[in-house]
Amino acid sequence: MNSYIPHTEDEVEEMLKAIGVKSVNELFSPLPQDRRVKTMGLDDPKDEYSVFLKLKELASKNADAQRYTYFMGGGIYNHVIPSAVHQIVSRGDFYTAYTPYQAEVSQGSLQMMFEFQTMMCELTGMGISNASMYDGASATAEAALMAARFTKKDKILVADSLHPEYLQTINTYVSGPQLKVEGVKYDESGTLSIEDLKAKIDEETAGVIVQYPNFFGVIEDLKAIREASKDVLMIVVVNPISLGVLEAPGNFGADIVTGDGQPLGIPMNFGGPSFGIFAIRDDKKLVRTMPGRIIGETVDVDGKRGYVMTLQAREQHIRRAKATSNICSNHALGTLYAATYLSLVGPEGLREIGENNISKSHYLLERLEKTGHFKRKFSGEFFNEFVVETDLNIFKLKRKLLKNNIIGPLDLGMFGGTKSRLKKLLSKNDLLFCTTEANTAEDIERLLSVVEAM
Amino acid sequence: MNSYIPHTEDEVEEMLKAIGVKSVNELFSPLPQDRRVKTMGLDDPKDEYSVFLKLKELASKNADAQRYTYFMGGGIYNHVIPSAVHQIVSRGDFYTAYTPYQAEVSQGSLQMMFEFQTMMCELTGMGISNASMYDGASATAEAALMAARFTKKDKILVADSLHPEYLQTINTYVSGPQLKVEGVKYDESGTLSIEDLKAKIDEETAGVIVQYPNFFGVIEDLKAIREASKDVLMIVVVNPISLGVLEAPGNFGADIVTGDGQPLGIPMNFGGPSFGIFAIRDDKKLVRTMPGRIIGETVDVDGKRGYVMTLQAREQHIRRAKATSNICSNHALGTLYAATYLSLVGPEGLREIGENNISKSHYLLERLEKTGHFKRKFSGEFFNEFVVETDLNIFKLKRKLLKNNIIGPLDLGMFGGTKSRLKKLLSKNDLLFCTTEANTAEDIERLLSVVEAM
Amino acid sequence: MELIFEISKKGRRGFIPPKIDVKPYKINSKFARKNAPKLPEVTEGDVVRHYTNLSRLNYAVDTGFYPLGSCTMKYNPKLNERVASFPGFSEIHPYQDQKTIQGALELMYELEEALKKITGMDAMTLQPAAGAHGEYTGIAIIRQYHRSRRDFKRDEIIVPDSAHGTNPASSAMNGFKVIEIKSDDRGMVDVNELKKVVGPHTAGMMLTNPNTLGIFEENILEIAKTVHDAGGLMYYDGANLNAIMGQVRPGDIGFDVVHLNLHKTFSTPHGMGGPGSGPVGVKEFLKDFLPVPRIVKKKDKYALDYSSKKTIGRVRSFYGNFTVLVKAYAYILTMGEEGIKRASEMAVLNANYLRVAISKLLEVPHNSICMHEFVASTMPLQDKGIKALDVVKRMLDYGIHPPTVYFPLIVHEDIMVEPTETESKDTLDRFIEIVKEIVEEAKKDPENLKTAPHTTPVRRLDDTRAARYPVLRWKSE
Amino acid sequence: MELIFEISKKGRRGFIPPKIDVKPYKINSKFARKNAPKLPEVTEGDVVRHYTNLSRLNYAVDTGFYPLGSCTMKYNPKLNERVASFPGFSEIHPYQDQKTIQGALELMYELEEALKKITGMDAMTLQPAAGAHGEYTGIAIIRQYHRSRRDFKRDEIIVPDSAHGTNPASSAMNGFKVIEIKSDDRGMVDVNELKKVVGPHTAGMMLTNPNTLGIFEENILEIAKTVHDAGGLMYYDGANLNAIMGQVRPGDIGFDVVHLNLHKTFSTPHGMGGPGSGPVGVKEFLKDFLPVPRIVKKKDKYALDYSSKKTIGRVRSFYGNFTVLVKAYAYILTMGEEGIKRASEMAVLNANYLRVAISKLLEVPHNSICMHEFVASTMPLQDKGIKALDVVKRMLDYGIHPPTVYFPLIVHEDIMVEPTETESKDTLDRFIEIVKEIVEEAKKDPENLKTAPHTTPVRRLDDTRAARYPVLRWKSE
Ligand SMILES: Cc1ncc(COP(=O)(O)O)c(C=O)c1O
Ligand SMILES: Cc1ncc(COP(=O)(O)O)c(C=O)c1O
Repeated sequence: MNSYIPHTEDEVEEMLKAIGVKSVNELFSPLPQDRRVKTMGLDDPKDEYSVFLKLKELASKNADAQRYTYFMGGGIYNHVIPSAVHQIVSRGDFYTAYTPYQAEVSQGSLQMMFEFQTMMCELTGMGISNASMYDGASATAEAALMAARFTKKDKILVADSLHPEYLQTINTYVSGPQLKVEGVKYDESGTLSIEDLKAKIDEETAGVIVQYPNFFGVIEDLKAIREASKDVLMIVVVNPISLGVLEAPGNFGADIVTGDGQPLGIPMNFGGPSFGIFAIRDDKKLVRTMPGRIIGETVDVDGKRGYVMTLQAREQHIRRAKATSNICSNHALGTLYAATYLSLVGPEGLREIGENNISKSHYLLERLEKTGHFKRKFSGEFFNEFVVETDLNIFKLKRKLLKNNIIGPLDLGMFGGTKSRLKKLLSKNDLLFCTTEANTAEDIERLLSVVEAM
Repeated sequence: MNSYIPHTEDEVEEMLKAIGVKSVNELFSPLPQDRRVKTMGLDDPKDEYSVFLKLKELASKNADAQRYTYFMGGGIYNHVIPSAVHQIVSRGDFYTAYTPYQAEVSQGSLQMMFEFQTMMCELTGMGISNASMYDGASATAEAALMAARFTKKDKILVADSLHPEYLQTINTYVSGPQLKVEGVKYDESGTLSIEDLKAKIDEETAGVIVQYPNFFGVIEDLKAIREASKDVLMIVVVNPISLGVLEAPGNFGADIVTGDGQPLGIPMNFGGPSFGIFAIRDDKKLVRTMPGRIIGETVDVDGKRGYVMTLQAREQHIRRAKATSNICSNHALGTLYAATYLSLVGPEGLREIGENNISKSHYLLERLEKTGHFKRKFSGEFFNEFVVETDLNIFKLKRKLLKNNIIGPLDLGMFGGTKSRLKKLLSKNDLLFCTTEANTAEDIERLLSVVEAM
Repeated sequence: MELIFEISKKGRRGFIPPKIDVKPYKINSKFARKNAPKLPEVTEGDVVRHYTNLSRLNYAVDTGFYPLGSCTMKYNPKLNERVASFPGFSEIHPYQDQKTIQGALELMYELEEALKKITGMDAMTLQPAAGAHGEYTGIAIIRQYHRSRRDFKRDEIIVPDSAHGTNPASSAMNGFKVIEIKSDDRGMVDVNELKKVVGPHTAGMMLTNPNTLGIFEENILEIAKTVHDAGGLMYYDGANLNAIMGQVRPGDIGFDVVHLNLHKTFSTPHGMGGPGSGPVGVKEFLKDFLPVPRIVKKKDKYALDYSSKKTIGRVRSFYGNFTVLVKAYAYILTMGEEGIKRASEMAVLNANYLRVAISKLLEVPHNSICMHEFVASTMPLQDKGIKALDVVKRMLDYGIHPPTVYFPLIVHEDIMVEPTETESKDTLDRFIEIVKEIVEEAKKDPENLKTAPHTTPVRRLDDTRAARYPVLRWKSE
Repeated sequence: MELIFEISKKGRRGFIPPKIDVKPYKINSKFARKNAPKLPEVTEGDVVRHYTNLSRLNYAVDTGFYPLGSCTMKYNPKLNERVASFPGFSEIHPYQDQKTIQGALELMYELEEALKKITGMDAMTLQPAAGAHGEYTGIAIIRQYHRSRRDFKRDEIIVPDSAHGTNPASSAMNGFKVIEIKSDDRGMVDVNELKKVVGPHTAGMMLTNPNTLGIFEENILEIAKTVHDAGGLMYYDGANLNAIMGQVRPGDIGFDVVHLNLHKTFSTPHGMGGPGSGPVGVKEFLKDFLPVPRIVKKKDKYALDYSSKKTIGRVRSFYGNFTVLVKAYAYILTMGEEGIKRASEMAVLNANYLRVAISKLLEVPHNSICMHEFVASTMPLQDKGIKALDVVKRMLDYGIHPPTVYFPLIVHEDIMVEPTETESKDTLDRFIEIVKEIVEEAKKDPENLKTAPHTTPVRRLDDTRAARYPVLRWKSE
């Protein structure tokens, strides 16, 4: 018995007859019979409520944002999501639709994505946006490949202040075309060392990748970086929710902007799915080397405005081995989250949210410093995250916080085990605190009272 | 600032100019100015997240079925609701629609309600169903009024085993037309005393109201009741979810069937909203005295099948003081829950659910009796509820159960304070246990282990 | 579209219920069902597709403008839906131990407090399930009040002829005679007429204010005095409270009993016709007549109080449409003092803006300042054989929901327009444009109007046939 | 429809964010944004209406039949959506202390176990975000494998000409040369051709089986042996696993690496193009090359293990599309051993039923037993000037989504039909009826086909114009 498969036994019989075979098994005669599966060893089918209960139990073993307060960021953020976002994204008309290949019956998806592209351009200050990549890390890795492809050069400079998992992803992606990745140091302000950057740019350099705000929450000086890297592509990894208060990277001359869309209305989802942002300068040549689906405006035979997937000659289903990327399925549903989120918050709301984030983080830092147990690590201006060194036992601190239903801060020591350059650069006692508009003043007091009781 | 009201200040100015007044306040000049409100004393506006947090906190002060196991019934039941029900009922296309007065743009609502009416007829065995009343109690009270109206008689017999709140509602409703309500006793089986019924039927009797299964969970012998009450209307209050295993009241000759629709896919909702069932024999005269909206099939000018609200000449907007009821808004959304629920479970599923309920209740009774602390109160066959007398301290029992995240059983003593006849008939130590398919065998063991530890 | 029954196939399943994991019990065959109900046999996918596609045939607040007079089809905020679906609200049982439902009781208590402040009343019940149910409750309270004073002769309720049908119907259900009084030529209560009918038989008067024409009863204080002087009580049908909330309170202008429609004024969705919620507020002297249980606060604890002796009893089971109450409460918290006031202001501004524009295209019989709605008439198009119904059916082709028609009954060929505060000037301008085009078409091509709509999923439906040969359920051939 | 930007009005708000309840901080003006982004300024109601109405312009699994070859558009169960939205899954942070995410890790671990059983592989990663991402990962693993053996000359991946475009693209992204081999006249891998190209440069071969024509590669064992003997590895593109799951396992017929498309085979929704999820399974000897972190179980505890030295690294941040994984896991639990088997059986039954019927109406080039899909060609209509595109566009007028067209590239004017197991015979019969009517129309009124669709929200759109004069964002005039 199964509530997803409609076939009655009578129907199966009728259909077999129409096909001219005796049994369903006969249809599998092309298979190597001696390799047929006897049993896979899966469980018996379960009824809906049993599955519900089982998954409820698993979910209950996790600490979640409905029960805990988060002071943890580092790439995924606990923001307030307007209820209307949920109402829209849970419409089957959107989430059970396929890629809009049949444009005439997909105008809902296509127009939404066209609006999304416009919003991304507005946010980033860039001229062209695609309709999403998988996530921020893979989008950034694809940007590295694109930079090499476009410039026909093979060295990529990466700020050491980039999210370590982004760096790891870049490292994987460059191993196919065998590009060289070189790190650029940061200084005591926590921002990229212009000096080191200048020293490392050479003839072979395709581009430089910086994060804005960077992994430490510090806001990079894009103007200075642009000036120091005139002849290479500047690739900026953004936190999109900061762009209501931070100047758009496009206005500093960025060539490519990537980033993770999660802050724009998407739940934390244990890190996925969200979507990858990918935007570029408005440049006809550049766009031909861009990965991912792009939606364009056109007209129908009656002259009515409509939208289609366009510039497909870049893509794998046309260009195959010569495509700008292998990406096929993207993260379209994420663009719906972002489009509805940004429509709801608007320019004013986005600014207010940015100001809220930045005010909270500065207030928290001030209060933490006052306890005498925390010292600010970097002098640079920051957004909603900052690094502090602590003299407290981190293990004990985290345990106490957890007991008080608080998740975070992020222990930067945990990145020591990876191949990341952070290992060398950070001490074991560095903590990355994050605040968003979802943290109330009361939450901050609760955090502090735990700290003060230590 | 408000995210529901679109007017910008410029627009307000423009509109005032177009109207030809100087200020918005001028529009309120017809109001008695000396009575104008200075302040109502409400709070200041709140942002979305603050309201969210406040209501989350209120919700967290309640014990709910996601965290507790329920052995409580008595009119509202914790059943398993298929996920697909939620997907459909949360579509704004349904829940934000108005009453389908403009049939051409309401075929979704209308066809759904027509399907609902059909399902109600199939469940109850009746010929005609309306498109919902408020709830089971008011539907039953309206049935009493209808019976009096139809028969032009003024006495209503009500089984003492009817839900006490239904009786209270009937008592309120009959006070307008000043009908007489008389109780009919039940015997030790827990079912209506046929003898007492016969004794109480007289010339003035319009109808008799019985519940099936009744408030004690016991299944009334509708055949015997029908035979004993040939000349009056038989009104049967059903638990619709029992009708997959119990014979339909229509097949025993019921004239009116009412009941509460909550078990058909509607969350407990603290008792509301659900919807009231109202179905009658297929009788042209009877239908003219029926309350509530009814949907009928028809065709459009092109001969295409379509649906409309029909037989409106009975209703208040046409007939005003002479209408069959004052009901206007009904509980249409509840019919969508029921229509999707019944479509999903189908005849087989409904039977299985019924068998699950009845098996669980009998198993629980057997196990409770084995503990030596509980004695079955009524000998009659029961569905998913039953009454036991206990020698345990009820207060302590309930407290222990609560500590073990168990809600229920229902303490029948609590109905003593009302005007209900139950007061006389039940002892303080009577408990009404309920089981549904949502109670696992494990839940039952947990309940028993608490009992056994007492 | 096919009916769900028409795609059914024996043996298909749409849901697999939990297995019986205890000793199975077979019901006594005497009670056992012989033939299974012929419910649909379909897959989950069939159900989802069927009802998704049906839903797309609907017009809804979530799809467009709904200027339905008397219905206040304002936007239904999504926060409200979300909070109402918290398990702590939607999955609780009405008979749980009161200490396990303190949050629910607190919410109801606080909602009553807020509604008291908004209406100027002294006590509230949240039990009634809709507006008409509130009316029923309120009139029952009035009846009990008179009875409690042993004033048994008061068997009449006065109702203006412009009243909603539920007013006379609710009065009649309570055993009252309904005395209908004619409106004056401005659509208001004719105080002289009123004075003629009040007297020792008057139990009370039901009034909607602003009335169903959208006009504020300017003589309200005199009306109330007249009824009170005769020993009657004043009942406020709160369907139109959206016009005046935050501006003037029914409790301050002579009303003794009021019902509210949370599904109109307080933004809870209509759900294709329900559930609504119709709380009733009363003045202090009527408090004891309210239905039981009442929500009471003792120190910091909330409780259900069944103790009233004078109560009219119950009008339904349990405590009201609780999750609807949650939505209304969330709405009030969001709007606050300032938002509630602004809602009525913008609702009235919108209505007057439309009134002025529409009065240039159609007739507006009472064309002075209106409140949240106004009534226009298509009589100017009568010479082309055009009725109000034709005009509104044609609107469907433009993709908007038309206004209410043929209510109130005192204006010929009327359409009743209530834009609500949640609609923008752009939307109103588009509406005006549509009316203009239709009026022009009425002159140039009246046939096209009479045969409208042309582009809807079905075209004009045969109501007469539906009523004359009722087909009220599906039957297999 | 208007764009959301076109209904924007300065000053409108759609959401009020939390107020700043601590000391406000103003950002250093050096970094401060000068001009606000021109996002829409609209109310919540505007947003809901806009996107609700947009959504209604869409075709979706929830609205109808979707016989898209290669895409496996099966029904997306609602239970899966529900459980994935539990806060315990959707509102958890990837860097939380591992003891606070034991449920999440357990789920991922158990999902890996189940997928191993279904594919016959020995180890899994859930990190890849889609099918192509899985391919990328799998091919990277193959590359690392050869490199780890210091076998640096293997720089070729063999791909049949019927392969999906992602196969060559994923190979190329990994730095491989792509060797395309022609299919034989039955649409299968030509083993002789294969033998010609394998050799010391062969890193591996990518194969979809059943292939994109829906035909099971009968010579699979010989193919695998040929590649293996040459020192290459076999890659299984799992896009078509729905045809054979429970019948035969890629791991048992010679494949070393496999990716799955959870958004095809395991019923998770496509979301207009994503997110998907593309887990990769490998045989024991490749285990250490999998991306980090891996999910490991120690006693009763689950942990993230970053320790592998040979790993290809990461292909994205964090651990994969977790909530998609939750849905797939719920699906596997619901279906169980028996359900998974029945799914492939009914998928194949449906495809063959359609194949036989369609072969009487159009040409089916490889008209023998197919698996879950088959390819037909509209070449018989060519003399009327009808192309496959015309046929599928005409289907839109019948209210169904057409099959895939112009893929695979090896059949002319092809349409590729995959009904999936969740569609009923009634639906298939209706599809056959539609094809029949269209074929008849092609003879009688070919013009009507060429100008189709006629009844969709927009009609045939000008792709050439879109590409030639790209308008990729909205701009205010
Ligand atoms: C003026 C007036 N009174 C009463 C009602 C009845 O309210 P309900 O439909 O909630 O019963 C309405 C509803 O349309 C109304 O407009
Ligand atoms: C055969 C085949 N391989 C690979 C893919 C790529 O999968 P995805 O779109 O998830 O990247 C597809 C998807 O359409 C496919 O059909």
